[in-house]
Amino acid sequence: MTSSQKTESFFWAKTYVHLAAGLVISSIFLLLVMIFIFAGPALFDQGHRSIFTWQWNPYQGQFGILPMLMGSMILSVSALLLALPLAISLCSLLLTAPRRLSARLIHMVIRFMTAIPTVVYAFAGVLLLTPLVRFSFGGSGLSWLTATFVLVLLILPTMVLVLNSGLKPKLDDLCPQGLAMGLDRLDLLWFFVFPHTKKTFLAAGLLGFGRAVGDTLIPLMLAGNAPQVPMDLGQSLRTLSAHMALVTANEVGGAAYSSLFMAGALLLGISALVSLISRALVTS
Amino acid sequence: TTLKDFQGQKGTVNIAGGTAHIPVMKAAARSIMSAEPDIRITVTGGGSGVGVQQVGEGLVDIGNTGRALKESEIEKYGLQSFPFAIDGVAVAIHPANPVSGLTQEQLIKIFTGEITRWQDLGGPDAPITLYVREDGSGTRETFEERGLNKAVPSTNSNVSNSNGAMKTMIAQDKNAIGYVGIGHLDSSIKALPVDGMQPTQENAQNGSYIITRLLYMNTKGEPQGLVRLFIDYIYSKDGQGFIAAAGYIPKSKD
Amino acid sequence: MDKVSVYFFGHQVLQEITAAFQRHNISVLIGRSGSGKTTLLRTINRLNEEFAGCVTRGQIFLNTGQEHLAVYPQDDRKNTGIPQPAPLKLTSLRQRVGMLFQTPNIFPVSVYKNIALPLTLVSQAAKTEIQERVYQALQLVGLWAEVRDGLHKPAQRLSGGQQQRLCLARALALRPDILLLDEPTASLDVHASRYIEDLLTTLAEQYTIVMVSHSLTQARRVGHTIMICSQGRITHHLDRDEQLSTAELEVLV
Amino acid sequence: MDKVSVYFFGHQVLQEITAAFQRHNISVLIGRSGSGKTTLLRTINRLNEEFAGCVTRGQIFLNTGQEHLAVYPQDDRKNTGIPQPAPLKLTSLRQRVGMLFQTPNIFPVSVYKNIALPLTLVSQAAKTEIQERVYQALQLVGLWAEVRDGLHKPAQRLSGGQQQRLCLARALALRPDILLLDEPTASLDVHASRYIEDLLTTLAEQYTIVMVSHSLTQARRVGHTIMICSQGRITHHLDRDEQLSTAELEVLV
Amino acid sequence: MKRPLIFHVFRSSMGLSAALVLGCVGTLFFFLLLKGLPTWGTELFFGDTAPMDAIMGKAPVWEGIWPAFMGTLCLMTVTMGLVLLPGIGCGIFLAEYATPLWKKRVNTAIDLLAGAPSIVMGLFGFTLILFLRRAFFPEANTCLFLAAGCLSLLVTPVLVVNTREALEAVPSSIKLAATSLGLSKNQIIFCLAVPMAVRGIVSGSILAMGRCAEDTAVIMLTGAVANAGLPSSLWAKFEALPFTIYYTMAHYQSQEELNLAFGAALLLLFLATAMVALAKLLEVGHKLFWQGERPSVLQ
Ligand SMILES: Nc1ncnc2c1ncn2[C@@H]1O[C@H](COP(=O)(O)OP(=O)(O)OP(=O)(O)O)[C@@H](O)[C@H]1O
Ligand SMILES: Nc1ncnc2c1ncn2[C@@H]1O[C@H](COP(=O)(O)OP(=O)(O)OP(=O)(O)O)[C@@H](O)[C@H]1O
Ligand SMILES: [Mg+2]
Ligand SMILES: [Mg+2]
Ligand SMILES: O=P([O-])([O-])[O-]
Repeated sequence: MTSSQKTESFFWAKTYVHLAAGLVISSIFLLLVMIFIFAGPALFDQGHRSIFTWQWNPYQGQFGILPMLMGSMILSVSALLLALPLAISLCSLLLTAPRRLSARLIHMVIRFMTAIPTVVYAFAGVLLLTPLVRFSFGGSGLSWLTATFVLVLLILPTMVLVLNSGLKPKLDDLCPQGLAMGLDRLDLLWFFVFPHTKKTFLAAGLLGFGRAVGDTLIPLMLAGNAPQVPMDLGQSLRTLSAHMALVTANEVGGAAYSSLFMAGALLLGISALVSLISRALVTS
Repeated sequence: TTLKDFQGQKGTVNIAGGTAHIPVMKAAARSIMSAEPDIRITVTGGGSGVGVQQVGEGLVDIGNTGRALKESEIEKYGLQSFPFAIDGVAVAIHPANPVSGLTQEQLIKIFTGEITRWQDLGGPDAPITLYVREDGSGTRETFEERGLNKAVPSTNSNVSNSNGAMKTMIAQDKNAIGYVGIGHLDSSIKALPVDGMQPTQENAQNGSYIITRLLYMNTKGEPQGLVRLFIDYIYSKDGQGFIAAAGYIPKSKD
Repeated sequence: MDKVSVYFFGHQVLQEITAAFQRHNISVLIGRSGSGKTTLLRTINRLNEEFAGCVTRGQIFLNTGQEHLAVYPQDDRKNTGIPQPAPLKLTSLRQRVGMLFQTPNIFPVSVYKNIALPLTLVSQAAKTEIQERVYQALQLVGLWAEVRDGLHKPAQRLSGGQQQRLCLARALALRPDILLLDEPTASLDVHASRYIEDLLTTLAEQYTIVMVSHSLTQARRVGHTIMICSQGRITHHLDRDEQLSTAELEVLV
Repeated sequence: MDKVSVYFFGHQVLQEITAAFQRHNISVLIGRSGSGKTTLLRTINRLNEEFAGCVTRGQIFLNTGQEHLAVYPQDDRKNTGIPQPAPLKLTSLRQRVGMLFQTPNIFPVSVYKNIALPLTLVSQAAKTEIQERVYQALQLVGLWAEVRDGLHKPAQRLSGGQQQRLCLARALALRPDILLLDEPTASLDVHASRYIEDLLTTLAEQYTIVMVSHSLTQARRVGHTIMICSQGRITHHLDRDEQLSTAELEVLV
Repeated sequence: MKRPLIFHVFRSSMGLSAALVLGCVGTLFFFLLLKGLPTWGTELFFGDTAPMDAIMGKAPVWEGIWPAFMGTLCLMTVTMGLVLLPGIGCGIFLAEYATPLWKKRVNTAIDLLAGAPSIVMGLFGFTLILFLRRAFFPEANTCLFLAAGCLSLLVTPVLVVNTREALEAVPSSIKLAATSLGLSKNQIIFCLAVPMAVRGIVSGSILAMGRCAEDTAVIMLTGAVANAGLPSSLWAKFEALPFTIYYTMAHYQSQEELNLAFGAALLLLFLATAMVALAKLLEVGHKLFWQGERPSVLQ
């Protein structure tokens, strides 16, 4: 093989890499453009003004998706509020007892949890959790509460892993010296690591929120899907994602159909915002 | 039409839509595909709305609806309807619930959220949980049109997206009230007479039970080839057997 | 120190080392890389246990002047009937044994807090007393003049040499009995090393110091005793009066 | 080397250094940390350019005996009309100038491939010739006896000293004209350093060697010329016959 | 020992939350195992069709999850076929060729894509097909290929990020050493860096496959149906395990049908777990091989 031949083969390799990048970028671009083009009519068409209202009742010509937006927000926020402290204390356990069997077991379980498909969570939730919630709180069992619980399980492993990878290097840095002074790992974590890793917490939180807001099957199968703003944890709610799964059942082009795209665009907007903020946080 | 007519045929028929139709469609597909392995028939649900939308857009060959097509839908897509069975929509509650009948007025008040407790209806001291079907469902449209006289149900109701899901939820929830196609009734739920009308297929057929609807297959334009054969097969003797087995009353082709 | 062996993942790193470090003396460990010097230091404050796959055998006793204490809990299986001193609690052991690492390892807080925070956590001292002890420690290591204006600035802004001294001050503020120093001058230039060496010579009057060094000349300058490690054993043990020239030491190593 | 200045992010690290390194000589650079020794070495094979924010001014010429070559492309703006030698292509420059880093920097492949892989990629040599050259290089650095049985085992299993010599062998296999060594013995113990020092003295007969050292005694032992760097300048330039004692050097540094 | 009360509360909450999570996941797992395992058998997979006939595709399977299983496998294969080359290529581009500006742009785009909910991706596929039908190909329909295409968009970030990280983990000192030997940039990338990163890339691909296997929302809108038999072509509708679970849950009429969902859920769980375990194993092997480290298999 001569030198020029070698350069030639690398030329192709290099071209391939650039083509691949181009392909990926253009498909992302296409995706964004298409969603927003189809959401456009919903935004600008006078006839579809009612999309940003609080009533969803297609038979009455009411196509408000604000209850779904609310539903998405309160469901993800409540899941997050529950998951974050759990994630922090689980992660602390992993970090402070790194060689204890229990910690290893938990680490393994967390890994395993990342592999559980959301549809399996939802399936088991319907069969296990709904009767329990119905029994203790009354109602249908399909509610804000039920969906929140299962969502917590869904987003927990990601959050723990993000926290772990963010906090571990910092703790490891402090460990030998800190331990040599007679402090234990939790002291180090609490007094020296936590005060300096607000960004890691925020990043983990945002990531969890993003996953919670985007998930479809769990709210669809567990939240009851009533297009209302729930007044208590036992009531049913509908998220944007579940709304999208339910409303594909409409003729193409109608107001309900464009509300579908509006919901898609909103979801995409929320998740874009979340990922941009967390990116800005991580890089700054 | 019999299975013989499918001999030597090959190709695909895609079917989607109303969930009440699924048992019939599956049974027909199964019998055809077992006889002729070269034919593929795919069946899925989604609800009547999906049926209209997908057949209209040409994504499936047959779109099922549990309600008559709207004028606008026929116009927009040029659809053709083939009603093949009669089904009633029955109000259903948990079998342990002692309530044994409702008036239509009560029914409307329940679903619009005016009556919220079972004791107002002579039942136990418990709140009522409402279950409805998703928008676009034929069952829902029939029920609201005939059963509720077009009253708008409360937004507070849980939404299930198939007849099966509805049945499961009611069977599990002591305080539930909802509605399913009569074909889906079994011992796990209790059907309630409305204004004294007993929800049975016979009454639906003879008109003494008024919350009824037809089950339709819809095609875009005149059906051709394999699709035509399939529709004819549903109307055939075999097809009528499947319809009856699913709990509906077969309706002959007019 | 009595027949101390350390294993990492079954590989024996220290081979039944028996040695005594004199009180108020500087003992310098020298030896080739990987001979187990750092590991030996870490047996004294049981820091090896924080690493995966480590097993320690043997016993170490501390003589603080008033007390006679065992570092490792008694091994019940080998109970010989001879009364052994009560073992120390892990955290209080580590408070009595200060350790300085090869690379300065400051906490990402202010200069003041670097010393004060561990002090608050491990001692019952009142706030004013803590402040007192922080200032004392800083003066002792000669850092006071340099940081007095920046006491509440992040400690990361200090230079390498200053950080190393800050770590020393932090260890001293806890009033340990023993100081373990692992190559305290390895990352410093000639002038900074000299300063630390002089400091150590002063400190030796109050503390028992065990240090690791790679520099033979340094070992000769500061060590009261020089111990030469090789493959997990202490092969030679030289007191100040029998010390050899650098070249002779080199041969031994 | 002619008025070479290097800037990192606008900060001038080398200040118009002008120097000559004699052929077949060992020139040793000493100086305090951060004085720019490593940077100076890297100007010779233009490796500074691989770092972000680096700007280099000035020109370096190589005299290989047969040719007179410019390291940096001619600066058009300052074209003085004086004919300058043609600049070298970047990759072939680097093939002519071998560099050894402070820490051994082996590829995570087998011992054999560590040397053979770069050789295949940069030369047109046939397979047998490559094998030949790998063996030669290993023999030259005295590694042959130690690795002959493990030629195809991962190179990470070698000890630090062996890895350092493997890197040297890898550089030598490419037959460079100049060898740049950045503290080649910093991470090695006394014996391994000695071996490398002897090796360098032998190699000096064929190669032009520029090395950085932190050890003044080492500089005195192997250097034909000693240059003292301080704050981006070469402040002193001592030939072997005018060399000073270690203590005097220490003062200068 | 002065520590605020909240510190002590936190200390005791750690064990509690661990117990809670372990309890939940344990219950879920054993519930599925308990209900799912007894259903396993030829009956579950093939219904009343003869297994051999079903496997050979001679006879359609009705009450079994075999077609759904095959559908999921096909979906994974096609998706990986579509996404592997562009995804890995884009990862290499990001790690090695992109200028800082492009790096920032592309990373942002990848982040956006990673955040996009899968239902939105499904909607995209659905709209795309409607658009194609109207504008170019009247015959286009939702199908295996479309679902695979949308899924590949969904998993692209996983692949790109893993490739990028595997390459960035190649120590810069090694690249510098290679540079000093006179190797060109392309030579360093393709002869040194990529081979070093290959296991990281492979484990990223396996994780991506796991995501393909589990996603429901995308395929729901792009061609998965309840009854289709074995996947017949790229352009036909298909069955898939996650959709089967969802669909059965919504439509089951009898305990037998629900058992189908249990069996499918368990199978899917095993499949996804196997993917993660495999990726972890490769990662460990990778570290052992290249860095000589000894990471804990459990972590
Ligand atoms: N945490 C650990 N896990 C596994 N092996 C270890 C660990 N720490 C040390 N070792 C092994 O123990 C041996 C002695 O290591 P140690 O750090 O005590 O050497 P040292 O004398 O301090 O060397 P140096 O002069 O390079 O610091 C080495 O072979 C090392 O590989
Ligand atoms: N890649 C870089 N980017 C920015 N600044 C650099 C870079 N490399 C070196 N410098 C700066 O250039 C100066 C000289 O560094 P250099 O590495 O040449 O020092 P040195 O003499 O080799 O020191 P040492 O003995 O510690 O190796 C230092 O102040 C350093 O901060
Ligand atoms: Mg050491
Ligand atoms: Mg340097
Ligand atoms: O039959 P439906 O699913 O449309 O009610």
